[in-house]
Amino acid sequence: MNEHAPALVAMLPIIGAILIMLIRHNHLNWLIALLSGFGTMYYSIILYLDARSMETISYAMGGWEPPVGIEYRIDEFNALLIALISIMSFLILIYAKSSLSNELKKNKISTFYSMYLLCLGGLIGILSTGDAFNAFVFLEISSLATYVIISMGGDRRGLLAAYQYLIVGTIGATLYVIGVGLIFIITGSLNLYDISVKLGDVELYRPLLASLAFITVGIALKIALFPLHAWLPNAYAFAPSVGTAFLASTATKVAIYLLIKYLYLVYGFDLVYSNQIFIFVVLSLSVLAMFGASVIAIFQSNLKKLFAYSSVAQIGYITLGIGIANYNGLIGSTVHIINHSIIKAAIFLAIGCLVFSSKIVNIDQLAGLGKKMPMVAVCITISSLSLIGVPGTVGFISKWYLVLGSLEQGWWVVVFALAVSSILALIYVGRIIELIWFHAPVSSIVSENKIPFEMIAVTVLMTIATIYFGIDTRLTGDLAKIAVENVLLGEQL
Amino acid sequence: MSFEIYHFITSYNYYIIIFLMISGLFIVVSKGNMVKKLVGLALFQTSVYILYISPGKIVGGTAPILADGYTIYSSPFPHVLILTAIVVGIATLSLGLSLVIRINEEFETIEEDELFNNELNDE
Amino acid sequence: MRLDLLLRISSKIFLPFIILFAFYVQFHGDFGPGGGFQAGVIFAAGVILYTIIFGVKKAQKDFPEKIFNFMVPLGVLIFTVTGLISLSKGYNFLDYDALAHYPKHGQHIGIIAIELGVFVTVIGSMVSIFYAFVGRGKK
Amino acid sequence: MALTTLGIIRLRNLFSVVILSTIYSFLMATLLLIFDAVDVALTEAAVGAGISTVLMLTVLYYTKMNEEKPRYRSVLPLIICLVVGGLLIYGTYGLPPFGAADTPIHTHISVQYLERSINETGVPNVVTSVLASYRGFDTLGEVIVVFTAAIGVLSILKRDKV
Repeated sequence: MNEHAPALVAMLPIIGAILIMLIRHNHLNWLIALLSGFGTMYYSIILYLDARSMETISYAMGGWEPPVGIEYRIDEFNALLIALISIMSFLILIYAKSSLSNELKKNKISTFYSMYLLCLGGLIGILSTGDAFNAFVFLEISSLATYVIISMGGDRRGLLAAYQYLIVGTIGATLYVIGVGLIFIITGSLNLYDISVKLGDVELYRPLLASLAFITVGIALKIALFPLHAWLPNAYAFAPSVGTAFLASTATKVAIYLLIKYLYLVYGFDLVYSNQIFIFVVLSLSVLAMFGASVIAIFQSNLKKLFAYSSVAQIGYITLGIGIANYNGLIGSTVHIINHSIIKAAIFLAIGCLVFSSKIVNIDQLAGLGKKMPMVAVCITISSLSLIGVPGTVGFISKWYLVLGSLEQGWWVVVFALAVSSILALIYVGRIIELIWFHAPVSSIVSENKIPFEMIAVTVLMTIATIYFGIDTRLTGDLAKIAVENVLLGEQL
Repeated sequence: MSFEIYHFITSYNYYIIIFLMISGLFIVVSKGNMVKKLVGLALFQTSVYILYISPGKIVGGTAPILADGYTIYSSPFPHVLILTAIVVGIATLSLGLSLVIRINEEFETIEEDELFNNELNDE
Repeated sequence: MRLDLLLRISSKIFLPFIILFAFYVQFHGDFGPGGGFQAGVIFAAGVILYTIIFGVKKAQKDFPEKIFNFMVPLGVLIFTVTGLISLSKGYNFLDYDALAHYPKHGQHIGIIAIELGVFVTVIGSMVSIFYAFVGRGKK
Repeated sequence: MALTTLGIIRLRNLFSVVILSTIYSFLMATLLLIFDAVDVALTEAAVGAGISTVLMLTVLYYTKMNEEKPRYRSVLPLIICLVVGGLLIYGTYGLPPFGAADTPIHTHISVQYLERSINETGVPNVVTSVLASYRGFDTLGEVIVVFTAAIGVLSILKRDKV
């Protein structure tokens, strides 16, 4: 079955989702979700190993050769991300059971698992597809599932957040479709590889640029690139904790990959980066995101919202690397996609533990947490530190590459911006750490439930990962190097 | 100049699309009523259909159902894509409308101005 | 009241034709316009018409909600299983050539199978969504 | 069509807006028919004018019929629309004229579909064969979208069992 791994990776979660809805059994649904999550993880790792040993894997859906049929195209880069998000979502699934039964109504749990798996399947579909329109379809699958997940948070404002995201997400997807439509009119093809070949000898420069703009803006809405980020903080704040952790560690990363894919593999380095305006816009928006969102984060009182704004800022780092667009910059982006995914999962899982045990949602409730729940407090502290980029944590590695990249280009302003935004991050993280360790416990907060072992275990595991990958950079750094060298910059090097 | 006029006349389909698309988008971004916003969203999506379908038309061609006596067919490819797009559109619309029902129940209004000012931004 | 009666009778007469038309669109999709999705929507429209005229209670008695809720995942299951069958025979996912000895024959079976899947899911979804909308009730 | 769109923008009565959008859908279906997209026209008529109208009217039954006057007017939406519109005009300028047969859409993959469909799948309606076979995976995605939406709507609207 291994040669069918590209199809299986995307289909296993979806089959799991279908089975959950067919059976709707209260105890079985977690098991089914876990099984299909495990299967996905297993095949995604096989897929990555395959991608390493072969060149590019092309899988023809329905047996029709591309570009006539739909092609799944796996290279070292997207295989890496597929493996990343399926491992993350499997771990979060282990964590999910107790957290969900605490936060959701009983009859909604099976729907949640189903949506979770559908979202996962959709994201993997976006990563692996080599077809522009197929990417749109899977984008919509994951988006619709996301809207439902957000609306399930229990807080009635979750409905507003879901609605807001639905409008924004649909506009984004429609803009993307317009962009794809323009390409389709000038090339007659939807296969991304085929398009990239054909674009070379297209004389119609204007539709090409317009399609680039539409696709970039459409995806930027999904990425929540500043200033198009308005939906993200609310969405993260009001989704169930498990949902937040899942979305924060996977969804935006996939959208970023889609953007990278278009910029590098479809339009091509030369077209995109000969356009000074484009680089300027991407860079300035990234820098703005790093500042703006961090400043807003400083003034947040809701814990989840704070880290959601910090996500917007961190996305700025990733797009910054895309804008820098040299070897080190891109490695910085890639490593940061992986690292930020781990960091945010750790943080939101830890917050999920807090919600589980004592319904903590605001920052001032954290006071004295270090004495009451030392484990969780340590996890939050470490992963927040890694958000700032303290040496010895993963956050440092990605920033290091970004600094290297911008130095190579001679962009001192960008280096300066990186430093300042780290200081800003220090302010909001510092406030949290101070409250946790140096304040007397608030007596009104009572811990109701003992946190189950598996929730703590997964949270601790993620936290350890943020340190481990910060010290031992071989794994993430090397994988990112391979991905960037072989896929993105293949022709330049 | 004559080229421009020629171009304008031969590409009138695009100008229809652009007008409809912009109107739809305008409703979505400017109106505060949630139902109306969704109607606008549907218009916006629908106008994209013509963007795909109209270039697939060949003058003198016929629908892409193979039959004797016809040799020119309009392109079936965009039709397939738009079928999928319509389905995605109705799925989004129904999900959005169901959220509107719930929002109306919980907050007793569906005007965005009131809701977002009161609920989401003051904390 | 008389208008109401007129509606009731005419819709009762029309309903079988709508359903019949749905099946026509479903199975004639190979030759004329139509296919699983359109057929499903038309079928669902029939049920919706029935609900509008006769009220939610009677409609849910005659067309129980549970069936439609069950049809939603069932159709997708039919679709994916078709794909998995070709997978299990060593072909690519959704390669209908695997379904029979001759590729053309296999294609035919495959297309019918997945159109059926689409049909089932679409009826189930549309009617379920509609029932959920009208069944919510004013607060 | 343009008139119905303007009507939708101007009118505050949501019932009229919904009815106008139905008319819009019918006009759209007609237009699609002119463009030879029979399958799409059938679907648009059934979905846009049928199902979505019913759903919207149901929602209106629950909510208020009239849209309220916006409290403040902002130029931002207008600017966004003008930018998008400008970009579209910029982008579509120079695209192949309407109705031409030698454009990439016709010469690249569509031709293959038209030529191969009858031999490889035995289905004369090329739209069906592309939908179900050549691009069957898209259709699977589409069904999953419907599935997701239905489950989502059910979960959002089903009352919790107490």
